[in-house]
Amino acid sequence: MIDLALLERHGLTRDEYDRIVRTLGRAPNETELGIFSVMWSEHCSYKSSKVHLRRLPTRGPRVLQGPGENAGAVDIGDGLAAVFKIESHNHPSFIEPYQGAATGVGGIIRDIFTMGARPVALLNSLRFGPLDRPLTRRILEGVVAGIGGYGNSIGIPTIGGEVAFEPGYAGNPLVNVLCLGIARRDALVKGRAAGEGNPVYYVGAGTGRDGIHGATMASAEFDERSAEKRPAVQVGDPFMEKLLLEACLELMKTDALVGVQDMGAAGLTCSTSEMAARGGAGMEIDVALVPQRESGMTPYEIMLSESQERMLLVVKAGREAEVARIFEKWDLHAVKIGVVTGGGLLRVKDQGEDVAVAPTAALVDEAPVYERPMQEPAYLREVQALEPAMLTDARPPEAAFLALLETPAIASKRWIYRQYDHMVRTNTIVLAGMGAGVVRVKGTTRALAVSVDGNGRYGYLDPERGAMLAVAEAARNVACAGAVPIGATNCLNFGNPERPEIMWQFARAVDGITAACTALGIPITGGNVSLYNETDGRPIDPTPVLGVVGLIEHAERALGRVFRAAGSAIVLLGENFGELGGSEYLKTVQGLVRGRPPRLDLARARALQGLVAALAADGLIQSAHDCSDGGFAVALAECAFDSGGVGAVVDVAGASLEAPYDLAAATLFGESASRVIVSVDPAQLEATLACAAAAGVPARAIGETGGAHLIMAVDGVVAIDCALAEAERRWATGLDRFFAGRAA
Amino acid sequence: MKARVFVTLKPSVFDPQGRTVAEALHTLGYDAVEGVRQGKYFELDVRAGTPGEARALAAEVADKLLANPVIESYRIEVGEV
Amino acid sequence: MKARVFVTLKPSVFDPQGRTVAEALHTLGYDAVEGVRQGKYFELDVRAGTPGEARALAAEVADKLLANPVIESYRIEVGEV
Amino acid sequence: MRFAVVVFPGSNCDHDAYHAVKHVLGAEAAFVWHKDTDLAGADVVILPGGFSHGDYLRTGAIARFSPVMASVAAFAAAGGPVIGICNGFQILLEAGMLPGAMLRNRGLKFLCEHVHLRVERTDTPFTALCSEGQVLRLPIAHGDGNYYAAPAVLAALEAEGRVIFRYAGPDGRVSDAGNPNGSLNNIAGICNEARNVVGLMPHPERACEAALGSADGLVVFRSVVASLAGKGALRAVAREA
Ligand SMILES: Nc1ncnc2c1ncn2[C@@H]1O[C@H](COP(=O)(O)OP(=O)(O)O)[C@@H](O)[C@H]1O
Ligand SMILES: [Mg+2]
Repeated sequence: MIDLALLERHGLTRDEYDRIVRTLGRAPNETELGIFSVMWSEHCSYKSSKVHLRRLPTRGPRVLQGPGENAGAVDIGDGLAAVFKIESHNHPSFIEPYQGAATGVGGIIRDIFTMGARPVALLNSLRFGPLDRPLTRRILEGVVAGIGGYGNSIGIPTIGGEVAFEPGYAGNPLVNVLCLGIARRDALVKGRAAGEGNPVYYVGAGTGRDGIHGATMASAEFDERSAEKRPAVQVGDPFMEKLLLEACLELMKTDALVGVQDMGAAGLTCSTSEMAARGGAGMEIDVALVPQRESGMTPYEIMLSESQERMLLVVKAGREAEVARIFEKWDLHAVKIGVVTGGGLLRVKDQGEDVAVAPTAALVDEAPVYERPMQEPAYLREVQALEPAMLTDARPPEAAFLALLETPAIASKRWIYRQYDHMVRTNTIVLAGMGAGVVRVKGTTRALAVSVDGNGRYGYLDPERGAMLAVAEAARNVACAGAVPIGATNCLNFGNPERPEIMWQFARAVDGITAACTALGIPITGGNVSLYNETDGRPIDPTPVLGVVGLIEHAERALGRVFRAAGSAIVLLGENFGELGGSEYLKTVQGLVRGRPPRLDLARARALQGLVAALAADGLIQSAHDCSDGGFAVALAECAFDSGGVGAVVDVAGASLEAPYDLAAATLFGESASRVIVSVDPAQLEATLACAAAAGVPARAIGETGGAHLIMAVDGVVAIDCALAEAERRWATGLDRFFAGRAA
Repeated sequence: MKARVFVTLKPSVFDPQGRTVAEALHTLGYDAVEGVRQGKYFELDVRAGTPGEARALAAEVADKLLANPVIESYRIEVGEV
Repeated sequence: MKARVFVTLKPSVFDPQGRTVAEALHTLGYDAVEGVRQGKYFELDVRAGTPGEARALAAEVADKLLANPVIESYRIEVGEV
Repeated sequence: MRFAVVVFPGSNCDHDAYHAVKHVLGAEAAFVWHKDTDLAGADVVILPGGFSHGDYLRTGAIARFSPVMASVAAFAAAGGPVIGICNGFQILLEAGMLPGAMLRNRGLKFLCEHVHLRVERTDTPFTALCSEGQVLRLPIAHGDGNYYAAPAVLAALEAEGRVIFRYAGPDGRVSDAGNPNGSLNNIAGICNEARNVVGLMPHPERACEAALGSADGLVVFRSVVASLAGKGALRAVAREA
């Protein structure tokens, strides 16, 4: 009996149920109800976000694969493609930090190698509550260990990432993971089923009851099973995935494969129906043939299980022996569970008896799409107002500077990235912590730079601008590595879309990404939406995270943030407006989350991004680092950290154009966008400045590297003069100090 | 006093380590080992007046630290081996 | 039949995990836990005629695979818990 | 000169070792699958890093039973040079081809970073071109690199000069501060009695090109080439094995 309570447990509305009945021309049985419920869930159908995502710019001359497949792909020359995507594993990481993060890594890696690409790098974007809470520390330790545990084991370097700490994430941490792979452009594999009669194979781990959508489970027949028996937590098995990865890539070198898709969310249901729908085909499988690691599983459970490390393959009929041989070599079983059929039906059998039949188009393409109501949140006006009188902490700039250096958001992330193998595969040419992650592409002269960025505080204060700034920052970071941005992926982390304020934030963020990506010429090739990030009615800050991939023509020209030698000229590119709104300074020093985030002139951002990449490509500059959290002062200090003791002496022009704030604070800690600090051999200074002028980017030589101090003057008045060693100690231990015990 | 805590994955939680060990044993010809589950084992030296007290203390630290209640359960034995 | 194998580091081998757990417990105020040693615990499902047979099989696989004699020793129990 | 790089299920530095010897060093290289018993006419065998069998149970514990290991042992017994890097070292320990065992790092965390090693002995095929006391900057990437051996074994290793690499500071001074994982006597690498089997936790194959942050590891591979070139006879023996 299907009643309202059952629908509710499946997360379906009455209207949606009626739609299912209309589609089928009859009432669904429970297995079918389960199948529809997961396919029409927010997670699989994007029903709240779809109308907005359509606005994103997805085209570009290099785009080989835009949104819609397992991952996006862009052309990087030499017949190769960069394949990449970002995904969230927020909720699972809160429930079980280690396994949640680990299986998140496993999932995104599968998305990449299903495209026929060898995964070559991982990045992560993390958000937690304040670190002084024991729960936050426990979650952080688990998440970092889980990311490392999976990535290190499977042998894909984690080359970069970002992490922030804000109260809004205390009950809902964010774990977003990006994976980058490289494929031959003519050998990209699609998640598509085609060719009537072609066999459908199941490979990888056995199916268990893990991950079956807890809330959608219970029904009259299932009641006797306790929740204990069906935990939502999945345990990652990186060893299994390593075998799967190698076996699949080996199979892809033959031409026996028609299509492949991993079993991620909604497992077998999603992979069968999506593959069939993409190929305009049907599919017939028998769940009795599915390898199971628990006894007595029902068809419902088998179809909805989200057990990890499983893949669905469609193979050309007649090539079965090759498949068997390759998977046997890797001690894996490839099991034929069905065939591709004509027509457009997904037909699920259990020992030959039909247990569910539904049109794949109805499951995939005809899922509901909502234009949910939107409304500007009432809080915005209030928090955007920032008056100089609100800044009550009169700490001198040097004290504020040191406080910023050791705040966890800014402090060195070494405690995190040293737990990640960031060198395996011997491609990492800008080591972790030194800027954007950069991996060379063996067999070519090229390298790829990747950065993930986002700022939830900016998103909270102005979702549209926050999203634009996230795009610009990620692009600037890869430009600072010497790369030209060629593609982007995005992970949109928001609260409950059924609330008009959240939907408004979401729509504005998409507008911001659209505007920025269009202006900067960076197509979006895919991404992920994570909604319902709320605990006890408190939504997270709107957090769009952008991953930008950039291309470096000559790998040896790749740059890091760090000064190379004493005696170099320091040049500030871009213009400082002394904008304090939303800054780390306001938060850490003044205890304020207020104002509007910095303005972003997209034309200037584009000019700067092009200039920095060109200066690097021409070998004119020695290092480049962008000004972001903590503003100019922190960025300059970061250029000196890890340099082996190369300090700096600079004098910058005062800037406090917005309001009469403390001039030194606004100049040094304001976070105006589109600024980059570069170091230059004095012999190249003139040429560098000339290039900047030609590109229309303001540029000023502001000082030089060297000495054992960081000395920063504003309009000739020294505001900060501190020993580099002391500043670096504060920065280097800012995270570690929260974790008891020895790190080594 | 000695308290011993055995921490195991809950029955329905997948145990990749146990599975891998079982497969290795099969490769080595030990087919009579049909299944393996791997867990953790802690020996605690506790200052306690009675076995009951030792058990209570062990249960408390197991709840708090030794076991992850989301995926694991535990069992306690008190006394010398 | 069930055979349970407990693998522990030999007393003379420093146990970094046990020490860390003990330190964490002291930080949490559990000073009555004076020492912790961490080991591994295996539950084997074995096909065996008698408990003695099961024990012999478990000992063989422990010697061969489950324990590393350079650093570890093991103990076996047979039968249901 | 031909290097065999053994591939276990879960090896993940196999391609790195292959790249280093083939594309940087310019030698021949071939992968050998762990189920094979033929070492493909190798002059040198590399057991690469990674997570063989997921490092489940214990690092290297399952891999040592791979069919290829009998051939590796025979090759070593005949004097052929064998190097185990990271997981490869752990496999050699589990296989009993080198003494001792690995415990978890004392900080219990996986660590990936550059460390400094002091070369203690140059009388192995893999350190022949080093100078004694030379400091190499190589990356580590492991969670179980805390070397342990029973007191008598440790004493013998030291007495016989079989400690080949020790963790040290940049100046070559051996101290606890330079010890990333708690290894006894700061041991980072050792050899067998015959000195032809070497195991080390740091990754020389990741440090063969300046672009990767250090080229200090190349000397390890160049050494074995030089020592084999100087020992035509050894090579013939090795071929027969
Ligand atoms: N979670 C993380 N994982 C890996 N690397 C990280 C992580 N967080 C930060 N990093 C690294 O630390 C460095 C500084 O990070 P961040 O302050 O976000 O840089 P930026 O300000 O240039 O965006 C970067 O090289 C980054 O890749
Ligand atoms: Mg950043």
